[in-house]
This record gives sequence, C-alpha cells and structure tokens, in this order.
Amino acid sequence: MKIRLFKKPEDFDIAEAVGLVSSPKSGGIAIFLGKVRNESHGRRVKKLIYEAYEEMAIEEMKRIREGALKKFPILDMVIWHRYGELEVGENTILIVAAGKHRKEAFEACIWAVDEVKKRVPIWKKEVTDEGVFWIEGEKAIPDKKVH
Amino acid sequence: MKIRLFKKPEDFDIAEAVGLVSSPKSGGIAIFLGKVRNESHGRRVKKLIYEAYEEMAIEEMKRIREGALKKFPILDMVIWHRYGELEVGENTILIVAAGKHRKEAFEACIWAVDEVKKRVPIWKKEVTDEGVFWIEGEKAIPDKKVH
Amino acid sequence: MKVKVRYFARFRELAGTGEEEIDLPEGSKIRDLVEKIKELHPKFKEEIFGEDYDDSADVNISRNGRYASFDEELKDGDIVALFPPTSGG
Amino acid sequence: MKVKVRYFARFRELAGTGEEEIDLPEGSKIRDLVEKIKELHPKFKEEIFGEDYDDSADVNISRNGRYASFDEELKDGDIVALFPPTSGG
Repeated sequence: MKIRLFKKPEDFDIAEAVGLVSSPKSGGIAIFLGKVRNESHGRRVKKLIYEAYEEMAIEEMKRIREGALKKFPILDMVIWHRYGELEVGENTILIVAAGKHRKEAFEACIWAVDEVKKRVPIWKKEVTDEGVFWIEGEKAIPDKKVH
Repeated sequence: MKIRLFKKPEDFDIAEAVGLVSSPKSGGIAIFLGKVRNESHGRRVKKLIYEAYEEMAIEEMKRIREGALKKFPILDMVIWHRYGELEVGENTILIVAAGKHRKEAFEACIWAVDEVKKRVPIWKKEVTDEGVFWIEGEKAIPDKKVH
Repeated sequence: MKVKVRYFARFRELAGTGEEEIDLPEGSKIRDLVEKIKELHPKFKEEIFGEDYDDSADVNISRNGRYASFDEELKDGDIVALFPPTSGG
Repeated sequence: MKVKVRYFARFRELAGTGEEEIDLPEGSKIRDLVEKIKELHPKFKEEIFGEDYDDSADVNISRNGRYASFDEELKDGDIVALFPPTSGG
C-alpha cells in the first residue's frame, strides 16, 4: 500500500516502498526517512509518543500524494508514517518519490514531507530529561498529566 | 563501507546503507537511488553498460563524501555506485545523507549526486534501439565498435 | 440532531474524553458546536479559545475527515474532530 | 623515465589498448605526454584534440588517481589516465 500507518512494532521496509514506486520509466528515486533523534531544542529526548487520528490521517496522506502527483511531473509516491512509543533511533516517517529524473523526485519528496508535517493529524509528545511536552506545530507545551 | 563500487550482480542493500549513517543524533535521512530507465532523449534504452576507473573512482567518491561533510552540517554520508551491464530497472547509484534535520540532509544528497556525475570516473554506454552510444557528460557519441 | 465529537492529543486531556455525542439544533454551524464545547469543557475556554476566540486560535477542526471552517453547517451524524496543530514527521 | 598510461571508455577504443608504458625525457609535463600520445595514436589528434588542441578539449587527465592539469610535471612511475567527460550516476 502506497499510503499506510504503521503501529509500532510494525516498521518500514524501505526496499518494499521503493518497489512500490519503481517502474521501467523511473530514473531517479528520492527518499526521506525520519528518525527519532536524541535532542530537541536543547532538551535530551528519551522517546517520542506519536498519536494519530487514523482515519483522517490516511485520507490526508492520500490527498498529499495526489497533490504531489499533480504538482510535480513524478511517476509515483509512497507516504508511510509510524505511531506509538518510538525510541531514539527509530523510524517515524518514510516518503519515496519516483521520477524520470532526480530533480522532480527531490522536489516532490521535500514538498510532501513539509505537507505531512503541516496537515496530517498526527501529534507527538516528547519525553525528555526536562519533562514531557506536547509538540504542537513549533510550540512545546508542558504536559500536565502525570506519566 | 561508506564508499563502495558494486560490480553486478552485487547490488545495494538500502537498509544496510541507512544503518551505516544512522546514529542517535540523526533526525533526517535523505536518500537518492538512481535506476536505469527505459528512455533517454527519445531513444528506447535496452541497457546501460557502466565502466569505472575503479581505483580513482573510489578516491573521488571519498573526496566527495569528505567535501559534503565539510560543506553541509550533516552527520554522515554513504556513496555507492554499481557498474557492469545494467538492465532497465536496475540500481545504478545510491547516496544517503544523515543530518540532525532534513534540510541539510537533502541539500548534501542533491549536491553529492551532482558531484558524482561530474567528477567520478565512471562512464556509461547506452544500448538503444537506435544503436549504441557512449555517453560523455551531456553528449551521446555513436559507438563504432560492433557489439 | 446529534454529532459525534472527537478530541485528540492535548485536547483529549482537556476534554477528559476522546469522544462524545453532542446535541445541537438543526442548522447549527461548527462555531455553534464550539460554543457548546466551551460550556461543556471550560478548559477549552480558558486554555484554548480565550474569552473572545477567533478563527486564528491554534485549533484545527475537521468534519468527516476533512479540515473544516467555523462557518460550515453541520448535519446529523457528522463526525467532528478538534485537535491542536499537528506535529507528525 | 617511464609512465604508465591508462585509457578508459571511448578513449580505450581510440587507443586500441587500455594501458601502455610511454618513455619520456626527465622533466616532461603532461602536455608533452599528450603530444606523444597524439603521435602514437593519430585518432586522438583527429577526433579528440584537433590540430591545435587546447586545455578546454573534452579530455580529462588524471595523475596517480587525481585530476591533473596539462602543466603538471611527471615523475618516473606515474600513472596517468586519459578519459572523456564522465557519465556516472
């Protein structure tokens, strides 16, 4: 499936994703793989807890894929996202764009990552050494619930 | 190995390449995978025959990797290239750039693909339905040798 | 008519529930539903919308799985979700 | 002194060989080697360098695995490669 949510422990198989977009016409495949990193605005991150409004997230990811296919002369695109409690180093998002040439593949891939971040109803909570924060767009809001 | 030439039938394992650049610091991994496509400037491509000046190609790929690590605030980079007779759909090049953030990972990946094309002593011959062509930079020169 | 309201992420904690049904008069718009939600869950009034909320508050609203505006009219059986700015990726 | 000369891709076909050793007087530069190659392999003169070649011809030259300029001085045992513009990727 070209649009998919993976609930941990389910994880991405990048080769499978590449296979889904590849055809004899594809010359350039641009891929973005996001991972949980150990630092966020100076805070030491222990893990990220991702939550999704699943039904709408899938629909929104489909709309982004269709938007990319219209906006850029690419051949195909995969958008996958994970959710659940993701530790440092774990995969979070995978976007694969296949084009005849690399230029449009890179452009579409970069655009789609931005769109997913802006529009797809998925949220993360950062568990850090300074406490737990809800991340909302660019803001980090301390979580009042006790963990 | 972060710099490597693969003689067909050896092929890339993308997950292995991602593993080579990943660390707890990496948040964004940009990947470019090149493939043989079935068309080139209107000619129908049957296969590409890649040849390398191996020792120098490795050195030049190392210099590009070091250049990328200096020029962009990325964490690590893999540059792999294949050679031999590659059929339509087969992998040709793989570049993986790991950064804290996606911006520098994409920029370094795009830059490195361009540099490899410009500088690494690898050449391809196009076997097409209009004959066989040496590809030299942007030029296609008919091959006089009988195949 | 009845609409199903879903809350996500921090808004779920503010509402104290992930989902509830709310009764509304026929012809209600999303902004009417929001007024009702502010009555039911005063924390939304205090922490999200302020006294005089406007559409630029950091609130996303969807209706049946699509982003919706405050002026959209609701129908019986609609699923409306309220959630903060997203942070996927 | 002797240098080893390697030819790649179309240039290998022009030279009719992938590798040869060429004798040069001490102190020779790469441009002297190129003159010698044009004598040994007239096809290079005709098809690559023209009568009055200049450094902007579509020729890459490397010395011991690094791109080199026509003015570089050669040493005994050097490995020099001649090749057309690259087309990897």
